[in-house]
Amino acid sequence: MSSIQQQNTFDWKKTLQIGLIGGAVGVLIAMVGMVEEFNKRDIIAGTLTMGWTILSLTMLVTGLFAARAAASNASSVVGSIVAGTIFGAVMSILVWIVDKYNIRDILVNASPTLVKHLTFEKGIPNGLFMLIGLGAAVGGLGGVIQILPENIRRAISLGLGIAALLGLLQEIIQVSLANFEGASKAVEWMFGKGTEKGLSLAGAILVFVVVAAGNYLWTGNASKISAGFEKLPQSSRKSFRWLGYGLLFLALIYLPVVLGLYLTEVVNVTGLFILMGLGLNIVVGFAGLLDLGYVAFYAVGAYTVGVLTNLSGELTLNLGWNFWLALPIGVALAVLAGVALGVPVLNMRGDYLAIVTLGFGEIIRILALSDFLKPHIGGSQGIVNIPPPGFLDVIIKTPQTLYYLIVAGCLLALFISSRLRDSRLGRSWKALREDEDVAQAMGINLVATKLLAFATGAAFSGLSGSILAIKLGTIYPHSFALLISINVLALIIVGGMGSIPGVFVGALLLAGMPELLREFAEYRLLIYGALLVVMMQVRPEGFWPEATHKRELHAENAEPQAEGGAA
Amino acid sequence: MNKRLLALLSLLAIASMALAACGGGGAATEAATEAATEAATEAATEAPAAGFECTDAIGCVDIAPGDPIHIAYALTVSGATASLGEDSKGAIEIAIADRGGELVGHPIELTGEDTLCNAEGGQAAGTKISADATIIGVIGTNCSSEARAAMPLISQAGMVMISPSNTNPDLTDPTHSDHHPGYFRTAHNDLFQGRIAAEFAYNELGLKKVATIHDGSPYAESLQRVFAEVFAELGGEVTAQEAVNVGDTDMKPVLTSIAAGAPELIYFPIFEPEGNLIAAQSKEVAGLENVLLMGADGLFADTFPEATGSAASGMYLSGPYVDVNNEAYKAFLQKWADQIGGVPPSGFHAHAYDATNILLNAIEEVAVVDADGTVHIGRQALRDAIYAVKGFAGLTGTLSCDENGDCATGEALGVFQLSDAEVNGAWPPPVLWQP
Amino acid sequence: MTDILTATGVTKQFGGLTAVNNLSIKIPDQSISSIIGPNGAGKTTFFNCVTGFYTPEMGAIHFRGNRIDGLRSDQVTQMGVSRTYQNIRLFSNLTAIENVMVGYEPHLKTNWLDAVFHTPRYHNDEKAAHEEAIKLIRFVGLTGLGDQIARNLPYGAQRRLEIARALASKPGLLLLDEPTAGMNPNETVEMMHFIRNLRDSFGITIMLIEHDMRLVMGISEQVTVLDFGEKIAEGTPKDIQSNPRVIEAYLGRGAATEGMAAATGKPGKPH
Amino acid sequence: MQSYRIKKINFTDVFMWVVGAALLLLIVVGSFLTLQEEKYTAVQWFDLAVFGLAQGSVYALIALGYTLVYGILRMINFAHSEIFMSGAFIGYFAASSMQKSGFMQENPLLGILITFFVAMTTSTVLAVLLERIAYRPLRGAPRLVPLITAIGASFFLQYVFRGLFGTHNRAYPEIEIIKGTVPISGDFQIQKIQIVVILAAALMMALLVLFVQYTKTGKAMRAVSEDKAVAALMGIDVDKIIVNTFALGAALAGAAGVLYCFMFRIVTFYMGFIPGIKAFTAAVLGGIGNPAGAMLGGLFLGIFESLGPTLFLDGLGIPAPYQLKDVIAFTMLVMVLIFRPTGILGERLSKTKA
Repeated sequence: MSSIQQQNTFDWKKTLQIGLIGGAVGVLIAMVGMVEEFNKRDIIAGTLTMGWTILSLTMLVTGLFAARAAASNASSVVGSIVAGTIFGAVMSILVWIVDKYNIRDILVNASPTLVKHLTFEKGIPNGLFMLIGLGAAVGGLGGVIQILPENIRRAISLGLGIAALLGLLQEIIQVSLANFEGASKAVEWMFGKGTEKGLSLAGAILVFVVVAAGNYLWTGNASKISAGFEKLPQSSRKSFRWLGYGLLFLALIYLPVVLGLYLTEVVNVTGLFILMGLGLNIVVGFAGLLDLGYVAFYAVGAYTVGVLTNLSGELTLNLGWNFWLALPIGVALAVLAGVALGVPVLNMRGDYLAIVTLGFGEIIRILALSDFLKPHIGGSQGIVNIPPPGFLDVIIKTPQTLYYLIVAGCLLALFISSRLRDSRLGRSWKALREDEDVAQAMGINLVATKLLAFATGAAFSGLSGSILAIKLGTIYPHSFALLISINVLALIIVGGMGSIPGVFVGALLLAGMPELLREFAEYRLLIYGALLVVMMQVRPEGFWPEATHKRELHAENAEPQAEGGAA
Repeated sequence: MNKRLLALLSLLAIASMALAACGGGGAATEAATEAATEAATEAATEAPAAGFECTDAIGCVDIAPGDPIHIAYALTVSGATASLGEDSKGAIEIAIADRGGELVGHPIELTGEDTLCNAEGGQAAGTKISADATIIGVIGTNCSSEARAAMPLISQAGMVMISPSNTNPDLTDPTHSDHHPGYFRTAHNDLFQGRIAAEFAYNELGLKKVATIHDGSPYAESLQRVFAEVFAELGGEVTAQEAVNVGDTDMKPVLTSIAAGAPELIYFPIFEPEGNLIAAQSKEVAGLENVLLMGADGLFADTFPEATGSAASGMYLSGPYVDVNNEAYKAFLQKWADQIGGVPPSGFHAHAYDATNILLNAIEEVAVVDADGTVHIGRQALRDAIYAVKGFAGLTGTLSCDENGDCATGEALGVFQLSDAEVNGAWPPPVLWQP
Repeated sequence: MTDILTATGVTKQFGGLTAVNNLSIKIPDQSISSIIGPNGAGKTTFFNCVTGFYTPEMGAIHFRGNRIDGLRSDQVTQMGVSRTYQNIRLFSNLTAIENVMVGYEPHLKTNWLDAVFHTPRYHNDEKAAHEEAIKLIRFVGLTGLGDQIARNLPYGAQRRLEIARALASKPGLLLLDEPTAGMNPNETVEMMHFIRNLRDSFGITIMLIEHDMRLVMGISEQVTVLDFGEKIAEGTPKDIQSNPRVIEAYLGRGAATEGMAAATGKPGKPH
Repeated sequence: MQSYRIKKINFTDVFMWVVGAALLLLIVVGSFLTLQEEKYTAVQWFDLAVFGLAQGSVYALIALGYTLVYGILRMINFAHSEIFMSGAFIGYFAASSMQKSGFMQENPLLGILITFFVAMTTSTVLAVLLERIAYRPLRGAPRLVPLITAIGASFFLQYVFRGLFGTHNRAYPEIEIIKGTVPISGDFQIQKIQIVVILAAALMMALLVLFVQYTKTGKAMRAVSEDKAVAALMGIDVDKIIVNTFALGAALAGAAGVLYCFMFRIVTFYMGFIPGIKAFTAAVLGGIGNPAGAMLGGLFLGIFESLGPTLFLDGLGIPAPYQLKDVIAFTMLVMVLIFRPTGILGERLSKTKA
């Protein structure tokens, strides 16, 4: 094959390679049990399960890559179909092997159920042909999507994404909309009936069409709309902004009423992670100090409140303090712990810092668990009977009441961290992150700057832990495992290191979603791990990257803006 | 400035309109919380059918014709402790199937929450369950930490919960804050198991010196504590109460330090794989060559003797015991094999089966059926009915619930001894002693 | 004329290697002086000793009469010494303005509470830092590039931004480490004028390490030559050009590429 | 010029010295009290020390992998613990199938060697794949980026193994020839397996030293760790050397996995985590980037962990001292890093990067 020909057609070797890699990923997804497990959930009732959604998505991406490797549009589609077929073939070989030989002793998920799932319950070989055909079709679809213009492609992927998300969260949406009489009919039409889960087929198509069309039209006109907004005089723009804040505020207040008991609980869990995320964002995102033992401060906050307020009568200290008295002490001790950790690691760089902070987190957890401190902080039996606090006449115990406490905490942390970000301290942290030596040579006092980062981060975490103590009513050392640190780290990385809105995005994705999909908890860390690796390669700045401040051209705005913030 | 003022005013206007829409009066927050907290009770007491007046102190559940009787499970069905949850869940399903899936003319609906064997999971599951006012009763939880976080919510919602495997003494201790009305268990309290293990060691084996090891789990820590207290009470000596961490593999240092006290038996009511490592390495430590080993139900699994090897031979295990010659139990195992396949993966299925039957019986007992088939169940009445259970003949023996919620008597416990047969794959081991 | 910086007998060793050996230098106030020497002569090491990156084993460094060797680099900067780097070390993910504002750090008093509660001190500090940054950005000719992320700026602009950042601390002494490295002859000439303008506008003392002899000879009032960590010559550019030891140091080892003979217009070594 | 140099001593230094001194005092007092009690016999101390030595040898082997990669890439390969686990895991399948077929009983030596071979191959392949897929595209990225990738890869691998092979414990077969003890004198005796582990680890470390010192690849590795750019100019294929380094470290980790499982027998998907952290601690203790330091750090940590809780804490009357084993290990790490930031033997490449 001459090189000229090669330009016109596609690269066989590359296509084969992509198909094989895609197939291997598919096999891995099947063999770790994700297909079987995720098939318990429907995205579109009776039509498409979640397991198949994941597999199809892999096929689609395989097709996309294959199409990208090809030169012309026609060869893109052919290439993607070929790659998809190879994908299907690899999966078929797997199915065939699993069916023929019993390898369950080694690979626990190589079960007859898996074969049944992957062959559409049509048996071998009919099911295998269907599998290969599906691979070709979905791969080809990927190729077609790849050659579409950018804006259509984006509209389609957004439509598919939103439809999948709605299908996934069907139960929750249905439960929360059940409170509204009028909505129930529409809900019934949109979603599966009775015990069915997921969207109805018609509902899925509707969601897809509306979202895709909406996005297409919006991207066409967004610039006009925002330009129109820019044209408005300064003062009315400001009015709009205030109106926005006002609406947001109202939404925050009424959220628990709309969401109901369970979803409020999910929001609360997310809120605790947002609090920790905002803190760790200061340490890792702003100051660039990789802290893997962040959970320690969460533990200090929780244990302080637990020890000071509990009424169990089993510990040496039996104070039974009011929560509102214990809370500041919890935060203060967390800050102290932050400084105590900060001092020894002042001179350590990234890698050493990571291992020492990890060790610090483990030390705190082991001490909490130990028989040595059991008389004082409960050891493995934890601290029980932490009474709920009261605020005015309300006892803060139900998810709805806790919600306001957590929102207040989050708003406080949000306020503090955005104020700090835009100050001398924020600049110093970022300078530290970029180049520690030069930052010091610019006159930045490293000791103070680093300790302030640790202390502020620890304060937020301590606050989060203090709230956790009254939320659970009992605290166990097991709640403060390393995994919490990793979870918080993952969420700020996925959201965007150093980005405050990113913390919210990350927490919704990595704390809220998993809480809603608790039945798949087994795969949580697998997905986190893959997400971290992929993010670092594809989008190291996160989903909502840190914004840069325009300060020169908008110099005249800078002053009033600062004033507005103070109001 | 004028414009900003305008914006603020309009904001205020919107806020007040919203407040008015919500029924006005009081702060927004107050309205919000009230509305939400009352949602549960409201739904429960909503629109009683003609002819029935709910007089129950904490509300009634009304089931219209065709609607299901809704019960829930809160079990740890995923993760490292999944076998415990699956074990209970299977038994619940069998108990429901035994009644043809129906009760007082209504289908039984079972929904479930995964509790992950930690307090956070327990709280999330408890919240989700307590938010659903159609739920009458709950079977769960598996781990005691889950119950501590879930029970306040479930009790508050007026439901009952029967646990097949919570063993922590606090949960049924009326003086303890973790004791809530509406909580029952068919599992034996740790006080029973720790006691029989200690009695077995002191009275049956005639030992005078023992040591214990726990792994930092609340379960093991509490069990070894009871064991040590009872053993000392009986007149024996506890030479050491040591602890290891989950994930440790090197048990020799801790065993060497235990060897210094020269105990005759080591009691380690922990889990795999730390239990395997302790058993295996104990034989290699100078001074412990002939020490007796004793574990508890955490190690009562067919994988344990195989993975431990020859060191497991001769080891004692305390655990839930159901006589395999018991006809009812045989029938149960047969149903398991037919409906679920294989054998139950853990030791608390019989407890879960009994728990479900107690719940279903009580529902049947208190249900008020209208002419049109609508069923009303008083929540307090249901609780009272379960507190009043006496002499219930279950798989785990004759159960009677006391006023604190303890339904098990401790008679369904036994001490087993492993031999070379178990090391080579036989399971379960024969029971050696029963209190 | 008073001396703003005096180094006496400064010695810095790395293991067995003596990077700077018994070096004594006096820098007159508001002068422009250069340190030259072959690669590895200890020029940057000396800068590092002055700015607090290294602590010399022996000797003393005084700045405006205060002893500064052994201080941390931030303390040295607080006292009024500022520097740039041989291989540009900007805060590459911050904007140009933010880079300069970080340089203004020694003059800021805002603490944690000020920042959170936006006290008057915060407003004053921010305003001053911002104004200073805008002023310096304009001074170094980067008007309109202030909101660019530093790493996206062109090479020459990065060099000038680094100088602006160093100036933001309002130093009495500015150390420039190879300011023209990687520049073409035109840019080098521009830089020469710029450095002179800098001294005249701000009235500061400037000390530079340079390889480009045309720049060194054209701008310096005093030149110090180092070789193997030792001072081998000092004086006006004219003295230096005719000093036999200097010629030997450069030519004697065949380092013709950096030789004095090439002083007539060789661009600095490529970066 | 009679002014004095302003001293750098400040509050934080003083604080750290005080903490260090207090801990040292605690250790001395604790040890003194424990020894005075005479609760433990000489034989028991000896057993603890030998056991620590065996454990430490395994740490040292794993630590070498961290140190080699760090020496070249200045990056902590957090996923190294999973490389170790993968070797042990796949080695299990080889060993247990040989046991089932009776091969292991007939040719125990060959069986053990095959187990080693399978484990080391698995680890090597996995490490090379990891380098190719996850790390290579990140050359030149900011330092946090590869570090976070490594943490992600570690969790990903751990849970992939969990998904593939399940959560239950699997046990290596008991091999007769390495069971039992060897008498030394009197009551003193050593487990055969401990001798095997210590000797095998020593042998492999010796081979590594010879490899790095005398082979062409080894020399190239040293050159790359000194200066990548210069090494590339000298015609060394840096990418290839990096792959080789990963492979070498992984092979050692795979071998360590098998040795570890000969000692403890249980294989789980999370078994890599704790030894991984400990080995990393050992590498830092000895001075990361310095192979001799990694070995020393590993042995030191092993013995410290084994003797420490009893020696230091028992006498102080602290209940269940072994629960606090990791607290001792991490505290020691922090102390060493504070007072000797480059480890006991020092980072081999302590070029200051100012």
